[in-house]
Amino acid sequence: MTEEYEPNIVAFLCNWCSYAGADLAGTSRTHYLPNVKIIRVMCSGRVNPLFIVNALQQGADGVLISGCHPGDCHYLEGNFFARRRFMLMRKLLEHVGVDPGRVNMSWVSASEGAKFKDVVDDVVAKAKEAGPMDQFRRRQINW
Amino acid sequence: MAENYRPKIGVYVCHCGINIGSVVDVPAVVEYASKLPGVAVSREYTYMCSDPGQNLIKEDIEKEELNRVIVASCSPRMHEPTFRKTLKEAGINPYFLEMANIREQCSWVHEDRDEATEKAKKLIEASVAKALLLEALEEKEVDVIPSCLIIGAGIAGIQAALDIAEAGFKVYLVEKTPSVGGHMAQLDKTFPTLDCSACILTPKMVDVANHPNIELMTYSQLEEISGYVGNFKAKIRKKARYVNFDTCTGCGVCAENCRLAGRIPSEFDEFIGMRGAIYLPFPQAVPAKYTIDPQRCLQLTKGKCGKEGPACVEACGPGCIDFEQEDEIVEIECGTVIVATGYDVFDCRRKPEYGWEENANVMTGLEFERLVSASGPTGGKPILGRDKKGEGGYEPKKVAFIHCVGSRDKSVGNEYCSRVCCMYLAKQAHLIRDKLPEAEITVFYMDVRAFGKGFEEFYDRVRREGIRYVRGNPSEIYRKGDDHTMVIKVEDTLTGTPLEYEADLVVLGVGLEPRSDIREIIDLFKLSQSTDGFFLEAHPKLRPVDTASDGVFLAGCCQGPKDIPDTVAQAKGAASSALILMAYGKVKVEAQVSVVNPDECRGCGFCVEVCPFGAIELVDENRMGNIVKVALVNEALCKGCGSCAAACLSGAIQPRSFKDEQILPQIAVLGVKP
Amino acid sequence: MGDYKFAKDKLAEVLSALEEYEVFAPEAIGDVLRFKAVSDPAGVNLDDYDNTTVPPKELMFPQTETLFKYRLGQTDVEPELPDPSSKRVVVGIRPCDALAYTIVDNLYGWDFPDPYYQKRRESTTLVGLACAVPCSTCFCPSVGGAPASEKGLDALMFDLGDVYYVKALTDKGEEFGRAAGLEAAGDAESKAAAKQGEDALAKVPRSIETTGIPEHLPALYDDTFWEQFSDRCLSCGICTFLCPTCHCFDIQDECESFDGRRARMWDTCMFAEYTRHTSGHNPRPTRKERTRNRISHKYSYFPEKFDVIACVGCGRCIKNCPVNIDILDILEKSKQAGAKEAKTA
Amino acid sequence: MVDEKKLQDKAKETLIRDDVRRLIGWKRSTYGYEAAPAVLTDASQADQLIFDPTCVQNLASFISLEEKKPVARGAEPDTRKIAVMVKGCDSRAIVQQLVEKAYSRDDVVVLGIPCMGVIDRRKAEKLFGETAGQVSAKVDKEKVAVDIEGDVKTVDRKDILMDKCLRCRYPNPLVSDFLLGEEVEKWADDDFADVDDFEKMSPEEKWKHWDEQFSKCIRCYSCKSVCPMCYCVECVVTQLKPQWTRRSTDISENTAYHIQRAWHLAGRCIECMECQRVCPVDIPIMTLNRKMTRDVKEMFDYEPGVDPEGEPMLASYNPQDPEDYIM
Repeated sequence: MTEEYEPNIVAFLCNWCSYAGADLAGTSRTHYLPNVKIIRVMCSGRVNPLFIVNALQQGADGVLISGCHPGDCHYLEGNFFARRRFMLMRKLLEHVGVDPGRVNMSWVSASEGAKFKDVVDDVVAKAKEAGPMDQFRRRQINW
Repeated sequence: MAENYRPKIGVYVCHCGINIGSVVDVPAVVEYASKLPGVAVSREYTYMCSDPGQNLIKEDIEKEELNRVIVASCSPRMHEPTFRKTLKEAGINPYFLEMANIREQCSWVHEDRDEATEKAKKLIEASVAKALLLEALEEKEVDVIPSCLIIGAGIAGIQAALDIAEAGFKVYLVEKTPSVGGHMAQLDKTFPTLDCSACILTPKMVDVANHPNIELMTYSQLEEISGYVGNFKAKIRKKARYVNFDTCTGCGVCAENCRLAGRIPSEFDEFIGMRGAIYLPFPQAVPAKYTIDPQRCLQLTKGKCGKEGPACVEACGPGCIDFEQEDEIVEIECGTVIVATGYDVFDCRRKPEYGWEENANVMTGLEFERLVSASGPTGGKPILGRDKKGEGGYEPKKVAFIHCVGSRDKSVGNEYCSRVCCMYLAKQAHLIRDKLPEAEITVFYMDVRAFGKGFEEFYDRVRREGIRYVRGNPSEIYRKGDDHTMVIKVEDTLTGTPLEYEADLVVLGVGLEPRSDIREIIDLFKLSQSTDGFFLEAHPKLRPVDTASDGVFLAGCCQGPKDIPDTVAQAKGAASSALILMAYGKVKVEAQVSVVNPDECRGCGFCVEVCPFGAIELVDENRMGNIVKVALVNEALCKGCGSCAAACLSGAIQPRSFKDEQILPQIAVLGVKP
Repeated sequence: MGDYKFAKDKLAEVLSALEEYEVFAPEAIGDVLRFKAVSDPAGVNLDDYDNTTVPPKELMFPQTETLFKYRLGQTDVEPELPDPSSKRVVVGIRPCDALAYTIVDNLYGWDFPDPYYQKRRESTTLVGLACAVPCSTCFCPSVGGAPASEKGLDALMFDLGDVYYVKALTDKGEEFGRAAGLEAAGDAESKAAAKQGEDALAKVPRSIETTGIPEHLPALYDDTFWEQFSDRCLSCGICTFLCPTCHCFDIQDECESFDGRRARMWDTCMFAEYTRHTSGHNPRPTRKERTRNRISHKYSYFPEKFDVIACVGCGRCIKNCPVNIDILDILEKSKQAGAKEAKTA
Repeated sequence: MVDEKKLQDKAKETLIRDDVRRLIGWKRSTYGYEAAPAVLTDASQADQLIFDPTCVQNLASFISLEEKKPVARGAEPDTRKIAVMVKGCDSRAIVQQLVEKAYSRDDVVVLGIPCMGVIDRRKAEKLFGETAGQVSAKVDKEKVAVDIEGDVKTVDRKDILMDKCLRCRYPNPLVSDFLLGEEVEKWADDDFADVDDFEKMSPEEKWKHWDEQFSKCIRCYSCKSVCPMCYCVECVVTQLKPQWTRRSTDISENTAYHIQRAWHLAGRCIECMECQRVCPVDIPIMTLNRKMTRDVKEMFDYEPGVDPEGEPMLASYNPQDPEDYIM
């Protein structure tokens, strides 16, 4: 059943490191899986952890937050807050029974296009393993 | 404005030559976009960023009365400014632009045409969802007050002050101690050129005192700073010297007559020399004005000095002594700030195994500088163990230098290399060889880092002067018996042999540390510290003199250990950064800043705690006659990172263009499977 | 109308026989009971059951229901009305909750007959279960009910130890008896049931004399009287959501990019946003006005309009209130306050 | 044990003060195993105040529940203090509210009461059945004596006290202006065994559990209404722009609501357990809060509601925070 299933991942990338890293993956024509769709935010510290919950609720099978490496934040500390929030939200979702493989965070700098590809592949693989997220997906309005 | 009403969106899909079009089915994407809610126009073009491409948008804005534009092309990091300008030129707010990155994050990274096309559709749909909720933002500029406040008048502060003053701008140079000069004034010679430190520094010290554009405030401290880039307000406390600054001639008769003359350890001499309660820190001090130490002066502490009253008052010809003098608070306004507060040397009491506190012949590198300085307590003669009258003493026969004391040492919490110790110890070994050609000199090191211009050559020269380098980090230094022989326990790690080396002078190559009172400056400016405790620069590579607070720059060792040329270079960098702002006279304020809904704010201050720029404060708000605290964003300080929004529990604070209500629809679109 | 009976251990068989109906019965999750569509008749247990935590009003007036769906760019909508031909039977509903329907009927059949509610009502047969032992917070006799009240029911069952005695009250009740294939009951069962009803009535622990309350409550409108209760109110929705007669709803649109639905969901006058205007002004700004509204609506406004008190004495609001706001206590004290008010006026 | 007379006298004395607006204490309820909160404005009402193991409610919640009414033009707002009685656990709410600047220390008079535990209504009803009568109780070492309309029943305290009391680390108030009664000795500790046990379940089992629990939720919001830490002007849960959680009740929205609630209490929950107590449909809400409490302690060495000078947990960080799951 899961062989046919292509997970859908929503990613939140900080403008200065990870979004630039993803751009670099593009400029260096590094091919990766199309499952990950990116939302640009200015800083990983902007990512309200409830975005993760909301994405899972709206139908994403996995979520990725990516920011600058610790100490490299364009806004100095944003990623430190993001890290704390992420670690805790991951635990909370795990407690509710959400497969932790759906909840991901990475440090990708502007020079790590190759790492971004690896992260994407990894996140997609984990979401594949977890299967479709159907636990508390919002009911679609079907005609 | 009408553009806030019913959205009319234009979607422009770029082929980027063949860069997008060869992978993404552009016509299919255009067709899909045309049916999305709010979309009035959906078009494709070979190069959207070209003039004809931009004109296409402009024409549509005019003819179709578009009020939102989506460009699906390359990364917004590339062409967002371009298209913002296009919108502006066409007469709509530049923040009604949203870009969908279908090149870097789609056509260039995917091969399958169908998959890439589907993803491009989704990305554009998400952009449309966000565009429906975009708001017009205002780009503001604020004036920059043409003056600079410099904190700290060591070589960094002095150099920055001179550069800015020379460029014609006002400088307020604030120094905590009674004289400018800082640590550099204490040094004897500088490595590797062996220039006399005082000889190259003192002319600059005199220059800052005399420069018409520099207002020098020594023996003063910054108390309060408010405002933002271009418009700071500072309160400076000028501490009472108890000596009339204007009339003091610096003759020194008062100090000669002080009852405590020669009885108080001198800070400048690292406490190995003495001064009186009224003193000039060192002969070349600038300004050459005497200061009474309020903690030591008998008259000030006990209210009584001898039977006849204070001798200094008696001795002073112009009658400058004034025990009634009080601190003075000076308020100034400035557009820029340079922090050049320098460093402290490592406090050897935190390494008790080296016996520094108990043994006078175990000294820090800085103490050694004073010992061998011609202006030092021994007149430059390396004599130890003199009595109170300055008599007796001995010349050391065996001298040991120890590297990395308080640096590269996790046990004291300093993992970093202090960058100057290798070379200053080599210099000091050379100096002692010069003064005591017969002495046995040994240097204990972990590594020798001679990375600078002329460093390796100098190190090589020193080694050839009969100075032995032993690789090993001493575990213990203790006194042997009653005389002044010290035993250094160390393992020669090159041969693996444990040694007990004896010396009658041990110099500890102490490292550089953040000022012990660095916290005060951090709190004043909301600066951050890097893990080593020094001030954190805005970017380690590309913005090494900037801080997270706009208009506040760093110079010298307060940002991290460095030698004199690096300090001067950074000071000049900081000066030019400050000058850029002041010369242009205006500064752009970020438009995508956070905004608070005061009706929803509960005043918990989480956002205040999280903001790295100190841009948020809690202010009183009148809620139907009740006074409550709510957050307020200073738009000149906010950088729009949005950390506040993620910390806010009620969503009362939101970064413009990245509000929850703008991001959630994006999630909704991207979450749903194609 | 016929009298029927069946052995208690045949309950599952009886329920299974109701093929043409969708059967609802109380279902327990831990200690919490709620009426649910029966999937496994063998799992239904009507013993040791006082009443459901959530009242069966949700069977007629679901907490969330879609009114209609729409699609961007299309002008027509698709109403989602319940199918009136689908027959439903609620087995084991308590008399108080059945009485509640008759009260709420007034509202939903008033100026604008509500098809969603009414179609469900029409298609549902209510088979009650008389209370042998009232709960600690019951006061149904004070507000027109009784442990064995027949009001609003199509049939009423009595638990007589080994058998259930079923008294058909309406045609729908008869139809239920036939469909379930019940055997006829005798005089003995009927008498035992009547006796049980009388005994239970005597055991109802609490009561209130309601005469005059609808009239004197309006006089207390601005009185500080309410504050002694509202000061400890949490402004939560327990009392109203769990009330079988509370019938307020909110209507919201839920949309995705192209599709949307208009849905209604339970609302409560105890929430601050219930009366908040778009301007931000709130005519019921504090818990005082909200507490006053809840009590006054039940005991004054509703009777004024429909001549019936909108309370069935089920005691859920008392039992579940985390801060002991006791409607009987309020009403009792309102009498004293009302008397004082009258005197000063 | 607290002498009720002394408690009432202190309340009178406090209510007489010119700078005190109201006092929040407990009084005997009209029926059942739980007392009722009493909000008093006049010293003459103080005689109804009580303290015994039926006084379950965390009265710190009522400080922020009081609406700030519009002040007539030209009039001054009433800025007199609120006096509030708190047990040990409740006092942590006061501490955390101070950390979050809900009010300043001068705005409240805290009457602290050392506590030996309070009754769990659900446990009591299991043991003795529901009652329409009035109940009082007393803790005596290992035993609790429950007086139901004169009928006294004695049981082991572990069988009747709330779970939070069985692992109570703070029986004495951490903040108080006046302490009513002698300090008591802490007699339990918290090893978070309940969290460990829950974690032994597989993700599927966990979700099965929550699916069942959250499906019950009727979104009456009593859990957030009663929470002493939930005092936003308007909760994100009920906001319409943006609408994080839809108001419709289904497993999706209910789950989102409960995660949101637990998240907003992460590093803030002071474990008074009121949310779980008030839940009409018995959702084990504390299981989520307890998980957060344990992890916050383990990962960030943080405990909310103990240090009024402390920083809020999610508005601070340590550069050395764990990041084992970050790629």
